[in-house]
Amino acid sequence: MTEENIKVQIRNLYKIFGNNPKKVLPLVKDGMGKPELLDKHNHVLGIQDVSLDIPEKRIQVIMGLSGSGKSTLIRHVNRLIEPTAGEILVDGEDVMKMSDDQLRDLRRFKMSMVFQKFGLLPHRLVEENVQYGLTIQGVDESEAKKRAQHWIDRVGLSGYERHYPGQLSGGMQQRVGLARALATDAEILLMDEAFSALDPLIRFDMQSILLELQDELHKTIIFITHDLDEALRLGENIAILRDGALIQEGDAQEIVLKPADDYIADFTKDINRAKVIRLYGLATATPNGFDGPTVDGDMVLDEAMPVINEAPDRTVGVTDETGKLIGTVDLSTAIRALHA
Amino acid sequence: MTEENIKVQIRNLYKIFGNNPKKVLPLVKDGMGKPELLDKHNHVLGIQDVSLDIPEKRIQVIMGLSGSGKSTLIRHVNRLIEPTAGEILVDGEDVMKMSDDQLRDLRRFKMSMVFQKFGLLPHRLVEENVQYGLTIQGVDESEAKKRAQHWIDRVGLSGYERHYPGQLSGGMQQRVGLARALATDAEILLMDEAFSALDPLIRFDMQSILLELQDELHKTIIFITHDLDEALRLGENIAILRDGALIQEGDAQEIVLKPADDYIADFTKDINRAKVIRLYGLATATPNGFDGPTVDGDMVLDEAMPVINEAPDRTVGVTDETGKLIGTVDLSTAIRALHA
Amino acid sequence: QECGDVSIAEMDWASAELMANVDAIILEEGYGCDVSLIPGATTTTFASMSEKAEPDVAPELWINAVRDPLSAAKEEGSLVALNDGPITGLGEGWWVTPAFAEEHPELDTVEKLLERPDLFPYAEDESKGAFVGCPAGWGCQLVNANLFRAFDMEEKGWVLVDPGSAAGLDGSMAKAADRGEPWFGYYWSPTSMIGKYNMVMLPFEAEFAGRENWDGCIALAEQDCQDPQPTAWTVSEVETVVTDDFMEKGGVAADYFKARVFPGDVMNAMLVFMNENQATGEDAAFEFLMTHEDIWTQWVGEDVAAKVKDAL
Amino acid sequence: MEFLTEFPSLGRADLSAMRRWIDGNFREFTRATGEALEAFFNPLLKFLVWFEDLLQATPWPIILLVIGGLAWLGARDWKITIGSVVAFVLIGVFGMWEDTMSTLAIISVATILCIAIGIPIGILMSRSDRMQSIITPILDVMQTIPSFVYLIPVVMLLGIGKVPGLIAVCIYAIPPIVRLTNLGIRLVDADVMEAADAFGASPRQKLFGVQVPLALPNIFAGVNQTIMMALSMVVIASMIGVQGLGVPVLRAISNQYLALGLMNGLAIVALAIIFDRVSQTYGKRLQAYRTGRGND
Amino acid sequence: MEFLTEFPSLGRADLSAMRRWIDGNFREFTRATGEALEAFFNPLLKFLVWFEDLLQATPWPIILLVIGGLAWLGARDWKITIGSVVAFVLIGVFGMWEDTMSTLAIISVATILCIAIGIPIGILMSRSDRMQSIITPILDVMQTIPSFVYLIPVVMLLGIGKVPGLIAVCIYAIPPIVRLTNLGIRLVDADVMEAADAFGASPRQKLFGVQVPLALPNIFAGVNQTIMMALSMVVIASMIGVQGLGVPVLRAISNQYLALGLMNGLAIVALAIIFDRVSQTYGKRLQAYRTGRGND
Ligand SMILES: Nc1ncnc2c1ncn2[C@@H]1O[C@H](COP(=O)(O)OP(=O)(O)OP(=O)(O)O)[C@@H](O)[C@H]1O
Ligand SMILES: Nc1ncnc2c1ncn2[C@@H]1O[C@H](COP(=O)(O)OP(=O)(O)OP(=O)(O)O)[C@@H](O)[C@H]1O
Ligand SMILES: C[N+](C)(C)CC(=O)O
Ligand SMILES: [Mg+2]
Ligand SMILES: [Mg+2]
Repeated sequence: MTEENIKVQIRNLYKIFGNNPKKVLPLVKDGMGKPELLDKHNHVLGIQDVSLDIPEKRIQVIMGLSGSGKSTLIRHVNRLIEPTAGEILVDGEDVMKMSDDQLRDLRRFKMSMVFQKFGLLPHRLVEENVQYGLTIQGVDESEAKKRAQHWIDRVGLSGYERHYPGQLSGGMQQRVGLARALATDAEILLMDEAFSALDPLIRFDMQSILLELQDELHKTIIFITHDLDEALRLGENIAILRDGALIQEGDAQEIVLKPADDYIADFTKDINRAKVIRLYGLATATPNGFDGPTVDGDMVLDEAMPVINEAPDRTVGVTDETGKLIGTVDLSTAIRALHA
Repeated sequence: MTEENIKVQIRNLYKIFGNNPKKVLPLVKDGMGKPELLDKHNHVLGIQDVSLDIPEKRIQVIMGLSGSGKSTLIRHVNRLIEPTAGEILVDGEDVMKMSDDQLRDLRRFKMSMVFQKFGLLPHRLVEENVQYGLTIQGVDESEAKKRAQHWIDRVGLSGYERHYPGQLSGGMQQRVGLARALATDAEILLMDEAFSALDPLIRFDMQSILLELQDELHKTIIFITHDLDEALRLGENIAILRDGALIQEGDAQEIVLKPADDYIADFTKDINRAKVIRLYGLATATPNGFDGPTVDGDMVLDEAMPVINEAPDRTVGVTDETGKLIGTVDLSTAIRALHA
Repeated sequence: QECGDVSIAEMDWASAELMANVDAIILEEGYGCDVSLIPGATTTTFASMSEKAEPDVAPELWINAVRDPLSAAKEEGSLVALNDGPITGLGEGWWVTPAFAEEHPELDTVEKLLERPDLFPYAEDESKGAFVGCPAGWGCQLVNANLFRAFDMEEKGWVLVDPGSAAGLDGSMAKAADRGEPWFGYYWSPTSMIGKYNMVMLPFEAEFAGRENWDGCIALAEQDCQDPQPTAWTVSEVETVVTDDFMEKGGVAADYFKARVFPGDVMNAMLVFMNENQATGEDAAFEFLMTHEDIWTQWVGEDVAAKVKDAL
Repeated sequence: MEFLTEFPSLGRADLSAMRRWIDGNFREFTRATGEALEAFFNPLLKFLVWFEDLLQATPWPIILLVIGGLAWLGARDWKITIGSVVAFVLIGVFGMWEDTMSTLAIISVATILCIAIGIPIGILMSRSDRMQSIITPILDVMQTIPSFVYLIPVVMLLGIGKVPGLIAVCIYAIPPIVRLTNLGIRLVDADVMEAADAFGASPRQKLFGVQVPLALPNIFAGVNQTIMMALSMVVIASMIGVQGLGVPVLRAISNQYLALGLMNGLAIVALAIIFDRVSQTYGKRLQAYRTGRGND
Repeated sequence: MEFLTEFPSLGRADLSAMRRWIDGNFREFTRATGEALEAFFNPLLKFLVWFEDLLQATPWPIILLVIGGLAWLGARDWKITIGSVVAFVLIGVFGMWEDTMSTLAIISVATILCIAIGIPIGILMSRSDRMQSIITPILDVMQTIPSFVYLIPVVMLLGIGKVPGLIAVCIYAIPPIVRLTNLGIRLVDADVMEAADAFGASPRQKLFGVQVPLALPNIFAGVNQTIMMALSMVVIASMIGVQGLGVPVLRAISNQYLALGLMNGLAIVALAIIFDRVSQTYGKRLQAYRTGRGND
């Protein structure tokens, strides 16, 4: 992989909710944790010293327990929430130092957001909701209508253009919010549990949209999810929060195979390991070569199993990107890795 | 299994949203589908001729595409929505024919509900929200407080008793709704995507609560979810809706292995088959006996794989409940079944 | 001789306030009554008295507005007029501002002035002259409307402006007088306004054209007065009216009410005093009782006068 | 042409016969029922008189204390408490103490009465569209028919004095609280109502547990308007014999005493502002959740 | 004891000197600025006179047509349209056509003016708590200072007639729309506002795209109250020389003509109800989403 630009940079971010956050900030900096802060000082620790670099053109997944500060963190990126301390840089510019106008332009043209609670405009029709970001940008009406229609169709809401949000099911409302965010064609997408109300089929379809967007248009996407499979499918990089603090960051394989602590191990225990573990992680060196069938080391076990099963000796060779053999994997190794 | 009582019986239920549902009902009865009805008559088909018997003391899972009518269906059970046609019987009594008082008592003492959109009382503290059902029932204050506190602790919100819902994260709000529903100790629980905003750890814990409740207190639970794994863990019986109609009903294995149509096959394709497929479904008869290790046919592949892998010949015998051998399964068969 | 509770109407203009308060002090201190003052306007008070016999006394009732029902009530016996002239020197008529009178000394009668509507341009239609009449419902409203016709003022280019209320009438006059603008309209005395602004009353050239013309036409509603004749103003009438309840209770102070007459010049002086000091009726009543002993002691017996003097 | 510019109305004679007929009938009605009505309202009158006497007789330092105390109880805010006391001191210094006590007596009774009657009517009105369509025109009439018009029959029935004054004030001041209570309840979020329904809340439980608390912003806007309307009626009330700040205002008008009117008018305003601030701050305290201060 | 029951107020002489000083100053001010003010308001006067003349001169069938047309345009409801026309026919039949036209002229201008001025002020007020705390007391004064008090200076400045009448009406009728616009905007759901913010909506876009539309239920409650207040001022306006239905009402009061007062009062009520129903139904149409009728 090539050296990447950092798109969004979060530096030592703190957010404390309560009557006098500044007063308790030093305590938090001295290491007081969330439960103690709540108990003794009646302040809620939202974000605790989070630093995170989000590279351009990537999908950054954020996970964590309910209440661990994911929504709070993502809201800081477009400054819907003012931090108690810390910096957020977008394309190198400090969001906290922006004037109202700059901030508005940032939100209009550079970012768009899907809200956990949808945040639809109840008084506007579905099509008007989807056009909202475009209207704000000043895109002319017929163009906006066309682009909105495209996304309405794409999220599967054709026929409901002239319904009000209140007339839709939860998942349909969520898709309106999704279409609204996608319609603006912003570089950075902030998605707060954007698919949580969707069934597996539509969810898969929506994930595919994101992957396409990222692939073709190189969008930077910050994506909060609770669904491990979804995280694995989308997330090139996953960050895990607990009690407002960032406790591990890395790619899926790293997090599943080398959890930083028991919490994370627990967190990922239910994952379908067959879809995470890739062959190169399992390959054992074969000093004297191998002449059976070979497969790409990047393949996940889920796909590799039938191949291994059919291979002579139930053993396959594993190659790197360049096609060079790096070792072999046999069926027993594979099965043991799956059920570790 | 013994002959069971039917707790909730839904018979030929129709629900059409729009200005004049009665007028278009005959069209729907004559077979007009949802897209056509929307297109030509501007009415939304919510529920189309659904009949479903939900046995006592069971967890009935309802799944289906976003917008397929799950929430609409569950709302009919406690008559938050009036049907366009059809009957709903609870314990043999027709809900539609109940007087206001009867209906109130039904809702107070027999049922409680978790809403997809939470439906918390914004002006009441968390503890007051959790006590709400009890207050309505007239339970005295200290008792209500005690029971509420138990559930607050159980869903992991201790410390937030005196916060308002608006000060909590999405998942925390959802847990308040959950605690509120559980606190009333009703026989029937209606749960509309009750865990959708929760992370895997807490979700697992909440699922365990449900299973315990069902096990110990024999509650009847109607549970809407989009999460296949959750459905499999909880659902003794799964019903699948599409465009308002019930298209398949059965236990998990049935639905995964014998999908009624492509839609359902698609729907379940992403499932971790290792956790669904049980050995008895794969066993091939061995007329001349088998003397290797045997395992219970009820075991899912996920658990069986390491056993098979370690067994001599990578083949195990499969027994029924009584311990009688019903056949054998070898590793290749198992791997093929997983990756069909 | 028990007096008991007496309620006195305190109407909302200066002279009536003064009278009500003088009556109140004298009845309380002199006759040992338990007096309450009830604020009100002419007609609401009158209605309450005739229908509910509350309050007991209306010291200064201008009967123009309530002439018919009052005579009916008198016939029925429910109301009794104890004094048909508690103030002397009453005057009603048509007035102009002093600045105007100075500027146009030649227009010294109503008739002469009526030829010059152009001197009093009406704000809403400047081709017309404005004549400010009485607010709706006052007796003088009917009179002015009929005189307006009697003098053919419409043809002469006048508009009869309805000021709407006492406040409107006073305000329009005060504004004009303050700014030295021309103003032509109805007013009456004794009032502080007249003295304060030195308003000039214009005499009519026409003679008083007889009671029949006045009572049978000019004082009636427009539709009941087919053929009004030009005429000078009649004498104005004010009465002190009490309820028959009050009389039955003994009417202890009936003699006092019968005797009580405020000379016009004294009343005027009192009104000027009130105006200058923005004094309340109560303030003015004490002032009157202290400075005009010669007048009020004649209204009551010596013993009563002594008691009142003691209380001052 | 005449026909077109002049509306072809009933003949003058017909109209006046009709009017006389109505007036005559009403007069008879008055004579027939007046006393019964007066007897009915007598306890109210006694109470009003007693209350006014009480305020008048109580030494002013005690009144100041009570006012400060009430303001504090309602608002729990030092600024408002001190402001109220200072306002009363100024009223006293400028010689309007007595009139103010009279006005305070009748207006506080009227406001409390209006709110106590108005909120239930508003609730009733929110119950069904039918109720709303019955009550709305009545409110329209109450608010727009000129007070002077109903003063006539009220005075004919009850004479002049405190009771008819109170009635006149209430007729005018009740509608806003009724309307805004109704609106507030109707605006309550359907999702929350659905949850209450699902738990089997009775209409009463829904009302007091959910609808009224969530309608509070609107209900308190109604309280504000009712206070304003009640105080704007002080002068009208004094036209039918109610003592208080309205009397000097009327005197000021008829004599063109600008300053006198202004001072007494401002005393009325001061009462309005005190009533309003105390009630609004109380309302804010009831709505703690809107500022998110739950954790204390 | 005296000291305790009687508030130690300023001496009689001091008070009266103060009053005289105020009056004197105001009189001077009047003299200095009165004419300029009159000139300033002259175009408004001309317009009001022209409009009234227009209404008076237009043949009544045309007026009925126009009223029916406007009602239809606003409400799109046959019942309301026919009701309005019938009400006007009745008004004509009972001989109140001319007065009604005069009242209609001034009140419709006043209402439109109040709404047009009031909504922006309400919006301004919702922008910051500071603004709110500045504007609220002004509104309190406007609503509670008795009209009679400001009639004096207004008449002294502008004389009697339509312009001071219009000003008096507006002073009284503006506050409700201002207050309820402010309240409505403040009650808009924070989640929706956050979404608008997240898309970079400018304050203007938020205002017209989100806040005002979602505040409509409250804004229209304000419009309703403003209409009611404006029409309740018809009589007061006629006290300073505004022609119309208030004049016969005043006459009725002073003569205790119950029926006359009642009829004219009811004509005022009819105007109020027509104004109100048309505007409210228009408001309902703007809020289609609340009844969920999006799909037509
Ligand atoms: N109040 C309403 N008015 C009109 N249409 C409605 C209304 N409520 C639901 N619908 C329609 O009924 C259909 C079923 O909605 P429902 O909420 O039951 O879906 P769901 O299965 O719960 O979906 P989800 O998984 O997205 O929550 C949808 O097409 C929706 O548009
Ligand atoms: N407005 C607020 N006032 C007070 N506390 C708040 C507020 N918003 C969030 N919090 C607190 O901040 C913490 C983090 O909340 P946040 O919404 O970021 O969680 P989350 O990770 O998004 O959780 P979920 O997965 O449940 O959505 C929670 O403990 C919550 O109680
Ligand atoms: C002349 N006054 C105005 C005093 C009384 C009236 O005419 O009714
Ligand atoms: Mg969140
Ligand atoms: Mg749903």
